[in-house]
Amino acid sequence: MVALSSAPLDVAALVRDVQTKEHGAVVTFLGTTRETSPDDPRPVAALEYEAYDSMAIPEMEKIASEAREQFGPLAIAIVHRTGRVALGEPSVAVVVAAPHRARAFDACRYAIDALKARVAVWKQEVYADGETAWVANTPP
Amino acid sequence: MVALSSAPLDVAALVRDVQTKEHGAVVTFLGTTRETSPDDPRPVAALEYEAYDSMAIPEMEKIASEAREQFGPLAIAIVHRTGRVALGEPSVAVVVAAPHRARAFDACRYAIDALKARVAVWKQEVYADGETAWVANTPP
Amino acid sequence: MATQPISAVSKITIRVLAFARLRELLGFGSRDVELAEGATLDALWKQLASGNGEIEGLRATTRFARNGELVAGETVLRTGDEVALMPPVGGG
Amino acid sequence: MATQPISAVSKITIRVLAFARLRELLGFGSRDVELAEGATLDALWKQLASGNGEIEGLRATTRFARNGELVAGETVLRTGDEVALMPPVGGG
Repeated sequence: MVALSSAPLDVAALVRDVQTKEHGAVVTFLGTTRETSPDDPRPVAALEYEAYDSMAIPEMEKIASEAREQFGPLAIAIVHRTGRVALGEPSVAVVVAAPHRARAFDACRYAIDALKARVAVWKQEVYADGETAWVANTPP
Repeated sequence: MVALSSAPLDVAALVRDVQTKEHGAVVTFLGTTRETSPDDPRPVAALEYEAYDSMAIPEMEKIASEAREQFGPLAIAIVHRTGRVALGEPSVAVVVAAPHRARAFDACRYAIDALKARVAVWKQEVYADGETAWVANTPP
Repeated sequence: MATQPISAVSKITIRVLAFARLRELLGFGSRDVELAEGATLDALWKQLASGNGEIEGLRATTRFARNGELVAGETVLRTGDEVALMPPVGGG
Repeated sequence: MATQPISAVSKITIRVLAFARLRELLGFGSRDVELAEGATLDALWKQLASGNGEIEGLRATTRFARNGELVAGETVLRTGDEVALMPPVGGG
């Protein structure tokens, strides 16, 4: 399951979605809004995301397929927020359920790395003083 | 925070506990009860855990310290269930919040590997037919 | 006998989407643009960026998509195309 | 003049904890055990396992802890010690 969501992420629901009685391991990555920007000394008050839905969704589906091809059978949910995300709130969730933990860790990490590099989502930092700046991802 | 718990794990509460506005990444591992045993053809109906609390808790604390020493500043919660755990329910949760995702992934994986190898917790598989068997961990 | 208009240039209409900083600088997120038939993405870019040094400076980091697929600047556009002007992504 | 009892063997009392399969086979999770002063963990094990082939067979995979620390079988016990007999762990 992949989605863009303007509402807060329901991580427990995502875990329930991917979990089955054949899956012994569930690994969840949450990217949360940090107060400290890598690019700007001003404290960050919020993030504002915009997405190109009709490219972002197919790319997230593609990443999910690649994870299954590369690591073996697994269930994966990838959801990214759009709009304003408050400090400390998750902006992205990647949840992977797999029979064993190595696969779940590897696939989760693969998916978030790929999402950050490839998915058509843009991030604007909103500073405490009301100013804003667009921030691009750098390779990990 | 480390704990043994006879009650179902409240994963959302653990995430809230470790998350701060300095932490951009939260990685959660959940080990959940599988219907398929690695050792037995019979379907598993539940798991039953017992712990040696006064060794398990200090060892979990030690693993948390090792993760911080090895990977850098981070917040970590490790909670293991005791007693009966139903199919699909988590028996263990490791939640790591860190400034960046590489550290969060590495520390979470380190902690669950160490827990499985070292913490004084024992697992009994309870099969659909009511029979039981103790199951030891094998190296990953 | 009727004369044919020699310089009749057919026009195409495309939909241009702009994101993030490019959306702010261009002043639109979505707009229909008329181009001469045979125009490339590079030509579209030149037309939109012309005279705005800040937009021009973003060319090297901007990627183009046509109808949901990343494509090169020399791609020739067709009427009805949806073109996206995409700064480096920042998801996560 | 009173004679000293030459063969008076002092006794110590320890608490033995048994887990998982060992708990089931021994029939207790926690029990106080009396041993001769100077007795080692290996001696305790022999006393508990004696005559039970299944318990004896578990020696190689059993680890001993004394007062919360893993220790070797030759460790000499003292009165008041808490000793744990631990099969291979299975957490997670």
